[in-house]
Amino acid sequence: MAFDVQTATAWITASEAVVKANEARLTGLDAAIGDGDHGANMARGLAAALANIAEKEPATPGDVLVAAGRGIVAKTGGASGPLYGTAFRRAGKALGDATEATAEQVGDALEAALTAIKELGGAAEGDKTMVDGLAPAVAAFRQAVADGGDLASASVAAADAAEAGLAATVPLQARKGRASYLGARSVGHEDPGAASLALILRALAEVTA
Amino acid sequence: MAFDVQTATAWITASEAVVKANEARLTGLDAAIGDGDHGANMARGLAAALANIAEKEPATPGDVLVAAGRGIVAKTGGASGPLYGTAFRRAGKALGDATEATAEQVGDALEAALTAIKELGGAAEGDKTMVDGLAPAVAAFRQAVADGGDLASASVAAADAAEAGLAATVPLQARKGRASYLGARSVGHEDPGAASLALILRALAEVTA
Amino acid sequence: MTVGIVLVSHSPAVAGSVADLAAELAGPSVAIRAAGGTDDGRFGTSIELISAAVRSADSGDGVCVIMDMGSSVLTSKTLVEDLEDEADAPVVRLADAPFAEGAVAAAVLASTGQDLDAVVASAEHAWSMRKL
Amino acid sequence: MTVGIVLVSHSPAVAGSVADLAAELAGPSVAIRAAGGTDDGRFGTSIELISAAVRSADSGDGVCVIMDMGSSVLTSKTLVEDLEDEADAPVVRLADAPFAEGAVAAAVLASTGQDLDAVVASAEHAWSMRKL
Ligand SMILES: Nc1ncnc2c1ncn2[C@@H]1O[C@H](COP(=O)(O)OP(=O)(O)O)[C@@H](O)[C@H]1O
Ligand SMILES: Nc1ncnc2c1ncn2[C@@H]1O[C@H](COP(=O)(O)OP(=O)(O)O)[C@@H](O)[C@H]1O
Ligand SMILES: [Mg+2]
Ligand SMILES: [Mg+2]
Ligand SMILES: [Mg+2]
Ligand SMILES: [Mg+2]
Repeated sequence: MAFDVQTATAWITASEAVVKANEARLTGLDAAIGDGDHGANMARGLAAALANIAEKEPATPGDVLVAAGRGIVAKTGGASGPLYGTAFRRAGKALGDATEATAEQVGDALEAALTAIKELGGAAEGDKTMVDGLAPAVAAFRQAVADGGDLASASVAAADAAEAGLAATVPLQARKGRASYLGARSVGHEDPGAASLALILRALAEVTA
Repeated sequence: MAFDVQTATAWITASEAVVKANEARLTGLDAAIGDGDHGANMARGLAAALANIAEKEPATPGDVLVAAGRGIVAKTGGASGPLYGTAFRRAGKALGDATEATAEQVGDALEAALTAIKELGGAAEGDKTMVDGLAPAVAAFRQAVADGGDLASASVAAADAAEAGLAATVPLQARKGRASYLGARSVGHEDPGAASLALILRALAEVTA
Repeated sequence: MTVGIVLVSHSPAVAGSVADLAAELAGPSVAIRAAGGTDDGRFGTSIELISAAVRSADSGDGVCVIMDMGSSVLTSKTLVEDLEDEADAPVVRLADAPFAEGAVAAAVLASTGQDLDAVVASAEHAWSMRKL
Repeated sequence: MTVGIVLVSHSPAVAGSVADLAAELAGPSVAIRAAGGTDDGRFGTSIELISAAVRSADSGDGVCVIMDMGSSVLTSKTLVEDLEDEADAPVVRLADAPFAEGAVAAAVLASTGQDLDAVVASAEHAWSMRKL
């Protein structure tokens, strides 16, 4: 299976659904170490992503991701908005005008998303942010492709790695974003952005299965 | 003539009157290089000084100045409030429990006022503040007393020096208070606090004449 | 242990809105009080409003005062001097800090139960924060 | 020449009240616009509100944007990237500055007719201001 307009759209649709289903959990994580709005922010941003895709009727999977990113940037309201929004836009641009992106191209797009988030937010791995989910996920995706895996198996590897990355944020002390004000008190909780990232990559694994 | 309760009270009364009569001018100076409230601030503070003196019925000239200072601190509302208020309170305390302060004691009290303003506000001479009026006034007052002058002539010398100090603030660039944000644009205007200071010392010369 | 926070601004609206912003992040355990403007609601400063805010913010663990500029700073310094002469006055420390950033940092740290020294230090540390 | 100022805060009330405070000192010659909160008035940031504020503040001499923290900074950076792709976009510079102190310094300096570089520099210089 290739990553085409249908698959890309299904990914955003599934992401919106799973974030909505987990809205209260994401909000609870953010209430513990931030300001308690991550669930609402992500639900709002992904709903706007879907609305923008429906309006633009993009002709390539790259344009689907760019349209999603614009909707997310416009409506999320929190730090996750410009971060995820820029990530999706850069990922979409990395796909160029391919109508059926290969697993390798999707790997490049995920890498572009990671670079975008790091550049914009300045976070490194270990700072207890969504980067701690995405960085190992990108590495796992590319490794799976290098080992001969297809889009489906590489996406499962990425989702697994993101969930492991999320678990690994628990003992970390936040060094970026609101949670960093808490100092040592941010230790002992999952990072909300790493949690939403794991949901979104699991959605990718499901729509490519 | 000595500086007693009547003289001290007359000084604050005359200060309130002259500031009130010059309220628009002080406000205009502050509008040019600050926020345009110095006239209203000083009128309010000195009215509160008079009210507090009337309420406390102080028994010494020192206590008159302390009561005036407390009223000024409580009600002025601008930076001039804590500065003048602390200055009057320290001047009053410097007079101790003398019932008839000598010219020399009044010189010490003015010196205490200057020290208080410099300590609290951190301004030095040349920073375009009330210090540029008070510093030369204190020096002139003490010089007049050292030369054998009485309270009346020393007060005239102080008022003259304060007015010269005010004129000398025109070419200065502000380095303290709101006017300092203007940078070079504060040049070419009298400092409002130095202007009110000159009025208050002229009032001292008049009530001791 | 919860240190109280008092925000002193020339503007009633700035003090109040920054207090609300800090409270959003710090949660309800921290007493954050605004002392903005004059006692009749104009731009400026009132020593009586600051004094009332300090007494209201204190729960026995001390109060960190954060000021915006000019008269806010000078009036807060004058209040600290006045409190020195008062028996059983609350323990008050002035933080030399950027107003909004210092307020958020101090309030969040106070919510973690740190003491007055640590809360003041966190506000003052906000000068070395960079944004870009 | 008058540079415009845009204040981006997580809180609508903080952006608006700091804009009013800065305007009080800078006078009416400077366009100071607030972009606080989300487009539906919650705590947070809206790229559309910032974009509208920038366009409203610009009179052809450029706009200095001052942000409080977190999403305000990230969203403003994203807007600057977007404007790079737009023909005839206003010239926008982000100032790395303490929010309230930088806003006052930038607004007062803009009122003296200085250019965008000088206005941004004065906001950023506010990090080295001390209060006590
Ligand atoms: N500078 C940053 N770099 C990377 N990720 C960040 C950064 N700042 C915040 N985040 C991520 O965003 C999440 C919070 O998002 P959200 O609650 O929606 O925004 P806000 O913090 O503005 O309320 C955090 O859990 C973290 O994963
Ligand atoms: N740090 C300071 N040290 C000495 N004098 C100062 C200082 N700050 C302000 N002033 C004086 O106060 C005057 C302004 O007073 P006012 O307008 O009543 O207060 P505000 O500046 O708070 O509106 C200035 O003209 C200056 O003389
Ligand atoms: Mg949040
Ligand atoms: Mg938020
Ligand atoms: Mg003034
Ligand atoms: Mg004022």
